[in-house]
Amino acid sequence: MTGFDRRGLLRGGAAASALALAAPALLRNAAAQGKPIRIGFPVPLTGAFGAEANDQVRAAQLAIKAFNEAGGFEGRQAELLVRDDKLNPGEAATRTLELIEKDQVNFLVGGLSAAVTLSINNVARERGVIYNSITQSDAINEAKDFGRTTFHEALNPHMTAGAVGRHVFPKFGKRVAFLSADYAYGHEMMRGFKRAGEASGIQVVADIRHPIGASDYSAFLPRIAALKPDVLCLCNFGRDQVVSIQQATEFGLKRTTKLVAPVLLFTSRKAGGEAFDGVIGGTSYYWRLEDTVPTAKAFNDRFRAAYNGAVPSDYGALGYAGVRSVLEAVKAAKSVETDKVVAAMEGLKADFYKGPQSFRKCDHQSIQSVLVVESKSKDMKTPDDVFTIVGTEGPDERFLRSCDELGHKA
Amino acid sequence: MVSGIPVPRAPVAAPPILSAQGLGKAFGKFRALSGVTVDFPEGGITAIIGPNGAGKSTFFNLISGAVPPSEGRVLFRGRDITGLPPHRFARMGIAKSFQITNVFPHLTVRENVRVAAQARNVRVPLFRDRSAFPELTERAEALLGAVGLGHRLDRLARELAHGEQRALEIAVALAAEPSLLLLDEPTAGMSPEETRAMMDLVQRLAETCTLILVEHKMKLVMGLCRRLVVLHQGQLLAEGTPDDIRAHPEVRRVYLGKSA
Amino acid sequence: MSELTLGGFPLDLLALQVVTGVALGAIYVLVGIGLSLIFGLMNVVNFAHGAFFMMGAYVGVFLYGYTGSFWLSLVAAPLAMGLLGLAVERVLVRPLYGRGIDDPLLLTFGLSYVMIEAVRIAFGLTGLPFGAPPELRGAVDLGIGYFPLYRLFLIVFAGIVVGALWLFIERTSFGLVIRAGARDPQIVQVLGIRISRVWLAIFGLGCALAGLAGILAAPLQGVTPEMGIPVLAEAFVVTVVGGMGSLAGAVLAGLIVGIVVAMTSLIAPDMTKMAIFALMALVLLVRPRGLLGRAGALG
Amino acid sequence: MSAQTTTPVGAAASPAASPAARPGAGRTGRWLALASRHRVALTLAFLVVFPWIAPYQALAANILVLGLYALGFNLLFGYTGLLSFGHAAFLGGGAYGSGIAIVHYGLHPVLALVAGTLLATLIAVAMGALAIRTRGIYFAMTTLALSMCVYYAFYQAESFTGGENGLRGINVPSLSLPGFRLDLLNPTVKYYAVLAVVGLAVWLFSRLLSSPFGAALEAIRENENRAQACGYDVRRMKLVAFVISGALCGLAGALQAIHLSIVPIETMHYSTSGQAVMMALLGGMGTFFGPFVGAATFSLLQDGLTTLTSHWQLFVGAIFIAFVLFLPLGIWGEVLARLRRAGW
Repeated sequence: MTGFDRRGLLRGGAAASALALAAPALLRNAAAQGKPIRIGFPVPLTGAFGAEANDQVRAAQLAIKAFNEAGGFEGRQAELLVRDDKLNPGEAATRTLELIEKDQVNFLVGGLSAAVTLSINNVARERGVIYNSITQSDAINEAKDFGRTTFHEALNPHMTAGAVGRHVFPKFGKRVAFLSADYAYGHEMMRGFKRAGEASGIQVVADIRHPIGASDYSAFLPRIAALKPDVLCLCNFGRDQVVSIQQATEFGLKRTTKLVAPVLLFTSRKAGGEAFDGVIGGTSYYWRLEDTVPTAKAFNDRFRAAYNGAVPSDYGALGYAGVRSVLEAVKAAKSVETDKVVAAMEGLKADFYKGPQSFRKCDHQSIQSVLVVESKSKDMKTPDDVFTIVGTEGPDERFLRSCDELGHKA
Repeated sequence: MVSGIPVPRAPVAAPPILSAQGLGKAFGKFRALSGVTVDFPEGGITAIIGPNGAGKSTFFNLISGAVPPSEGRVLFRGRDITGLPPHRFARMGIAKSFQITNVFPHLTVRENVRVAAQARNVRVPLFRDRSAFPELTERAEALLGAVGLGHRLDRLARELAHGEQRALEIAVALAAEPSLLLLDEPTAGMSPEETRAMMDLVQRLAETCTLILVEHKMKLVMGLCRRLVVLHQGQLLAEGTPDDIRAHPEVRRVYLGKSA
Repeated sequence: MSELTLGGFPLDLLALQVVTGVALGAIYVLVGIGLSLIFGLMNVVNFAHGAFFMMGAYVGVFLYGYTGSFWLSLVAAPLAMGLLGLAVERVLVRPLYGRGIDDPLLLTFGLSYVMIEAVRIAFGLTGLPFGAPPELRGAVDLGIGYFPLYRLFLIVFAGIVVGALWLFIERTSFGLVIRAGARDPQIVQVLGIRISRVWLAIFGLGCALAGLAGILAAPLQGVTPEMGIPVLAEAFVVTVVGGMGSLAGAVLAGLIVGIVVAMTSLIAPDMTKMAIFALMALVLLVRPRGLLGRAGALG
Repeated sequence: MSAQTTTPVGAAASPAASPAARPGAGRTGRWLALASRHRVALTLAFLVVFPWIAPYQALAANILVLGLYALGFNLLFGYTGLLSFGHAAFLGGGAYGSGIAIVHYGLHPVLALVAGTLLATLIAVAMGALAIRTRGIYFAMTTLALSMCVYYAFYQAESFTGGENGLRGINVPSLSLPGFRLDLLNPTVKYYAVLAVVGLAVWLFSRLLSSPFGAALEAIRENENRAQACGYDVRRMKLVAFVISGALCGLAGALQAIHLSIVPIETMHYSTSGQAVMMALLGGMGTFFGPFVGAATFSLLQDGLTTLTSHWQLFVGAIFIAFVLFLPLGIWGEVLARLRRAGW
């Protein structure tokens, strides 16, 4: 048994690692021609945002299908590699490594929470892979995390909160209370509101932070109720938003106060039910946009046809747009090489599903319209008719944080 | 201190190895033991006897450091050791065997004693191999031979018969090279043969160290021990030589009277 | 609003905050008692307790959709969870008796996965909206401010349940067995009682209480498959702070935790979640067996 | 065992009451004794070929790191008999320690590993000194509570840790060591670089187990009162074991930070502590190789089922239940028991 000793083991190990070093190079050569264009799509299929993620996948598949039906790119078809990031940044990093190292994806689209998108971005950036984020958080656009391969397809809290604030404050009053989730994303939404409020001269009567993921807000609400503010800005997201709106309603805040959320999700509204009535918020997409925008109508019809008449959610639309942007850029660049596609995305002027949109050069933030919607549970055309579009703010760089502010040197 | 009952004090030759001074223990409102003052001489066997519920086990737990007393002191060779943690008792040379069999069940018989012998070496090196201390293994095997377990070295402790486990426990206790060995009912639950073997072992042990044992069966210890301490209802009833105790009227009344 | 203030807050607000804390505590108490009973008497760490809470809420909300009666849901949810608890004890937990403490822990952990996923399959990922029943909607003026009627109902109802439970434990022969078991499990054996039946009943009772807490909490937040996860952590805190196996301990600790949460929310909101665990660490370090825990049940 | 007659689940409330806590159960045959003597070499041999079996290398490296995490946890749980629910604080402490050293102070990765391990060790000393006073399930709960306090402390220290968003930018594309340079963007090279560190830790761990200290820990697990009566200062030894266990988990965390290039705040959450318990139990507590088996099973199961069904949690849960009911010794524990019975 002593014959099988350390030396033998080392020799074997050395041979093995030599083989391993050679392997990726061999694979890469074989991959060059005729292979499909692979887009990695890490989204939280399981976890609290499973419904949104599933809708994203469905919409993204639609974009892939359309691309392939139109002949693909130089005979190469596109392929979507969906991975479950479980809403966990560690899992997301591992999955991103898998997509890049094993599956050799050309591009990445996806992500839902801020932490997850930062994690995917960090891994992709280091390896020079284009990542088009479809989360509501724009932390990746700040210079610290930004890389030249980083793109942000979705709106950001500054845009949505700003649009909602500009709509709401002149209409409903200047005494404003804030209840914000205590993390970077919540803070950013609050800053967006406050900046929009400066123009209308709002007075902040309360600024309360709650821990993210709190299951009860009753302890914050008596204080706010006692102040009787004109507007209560709920700077939180997802489940936090559903529960805080439900409990604010329970505490009778709606009698004196307009409830406002920076991002009003289609799925949250469905989970929250009647408690959302009258709540105003921002969104990147709502299916009733089809009444005024032809590309929205076309997108909805394709979605309905593919998925039994269902309408796409806001998040679903982002999944579609995220994949579509990358594939359009490939066509424009006539290449899948990173540098060329980056340049093409920077120059992209498109109207996929909601009107014109483009990426800003310095931080690759998508400039697009913001819808302001009000939740309703009466006069609904269909069970999916849950919002009224009460305002639209067109795409305008003025509503973004400046490149300087984000730390990008001009 | 001792509540009114006159106690015949036998002359004590050597200075005591262990003294209890006014020891008492209360569990909530229940006083299991109160005001027991007694000296244990060096050498030989002293037995603590008494009927059920007399407070023998409580007393044992107090003098062995397993339980801190509510009142009173314990002196070892004149030094106050009351309230010291159990491992300090062991390091001073006080070893004990519990009433409920108390070995390391999933270790081998040899390892049981080896690890106990190792404890004497207060410093426990982190990164030297166990095998670097062959003297511990030798000592363990010698002790196991002495208690009659030389043929069981590689069995797991939990696989041994009850009597063997008690013998193992004594070997574990002896591994610490104690000058005082405390045994709590060493023959509890044993068959007559096992009991006889155990009492032989106890007698042999008494040649090398001082023994204090708690025993329920008075007859068993009468012929064996030099001195007896009798507890009754949580108090000291009598102490002295076996002859003194046999002659003691109170003892005869509460103890012998009933069982005889 | 009164002029009196304490630490910069009006006294009225502080008082209202205490009431809020008690309402929060009411849910903690109900979840905590079940966990504590199972824990204290059976030495089973029920990691599926949060899942029973969640499933109770779903059963209640589902039934409400059919019958429109919240009161019926209030009976059906604990009943369903109690029955499920009995089945789980009989089939899954019982084979583990005599093994270490970690086996039932791992088993119930696995069970919680299964229960959560089963609910996702049956009712979808998003959760269902649910509000207080019409007869319990609205707010009441307490003199110190308006307070939601439903939360007042919650306090009263939890009080009644705890009272009934107390009578059951103090005044019935089965309760005597429970009390004896919490103090010294061997006594129960000596009394000649089939202890396995007691354990079965305790497990069922604990799960029923979790289900009841679930349907009571549903109008506060709606229901989602994940709603039991944070509750489990909070219930552990209540159990440990109060002392395992102690009914009074769970009640006391539940109220303390509720009030601590409400007060930190007011004074230092970013510390709210940490406060619970800091409280637990503090109690354990000062009183290693919890506030009203006894030595005995656990070695 | 008298446990049956007192409370249903071992009155001792310690893993010693469980049959799984028996690394040495049964008489060991010749082959197993031989394997046991060469346990480090055999473990490393397996880990060297492992990436060729695993679905992808990033996952293999994850398993390596999680294996070390479970190994460190197992020192306390399987070998000392203390069930902690606070080990995430050490994994996270190591991860944040090395991550912060690289991101904020630009330290060399090797020094960052040391920094991470040190930070985890410090946290372990503080937590251990407090928690060691309690016993049984109360110990588990105290460690859980203390680790959550650590979690929130790191959560709040956003300028250092990134808070909710996690710490990013722990990018170590290459590693310069005296004489050569490793390209860590190559997943294979990265795996073997991690393995080099894990291998060292495994060897140290093995030395520790064979030492008299290891013997004393086993004695404490088997019977705390008896060990104390033998003269062992049980509290102090438990504390030392707690700290060493924390340091090993900290090293695992430091490696994880460099492997994933980020530290999510979830690393410190108590659910991550639960993961250590699960891996140790799955693999076989108190067995040397078990933690790696547990980590591999845990990760591969999740990875495999995730790609098959979005309801993977249903199956993971059911498999856990089946394991507890039918394989209480854990996978590796069961394998060893069978080999032993077969007279190996």
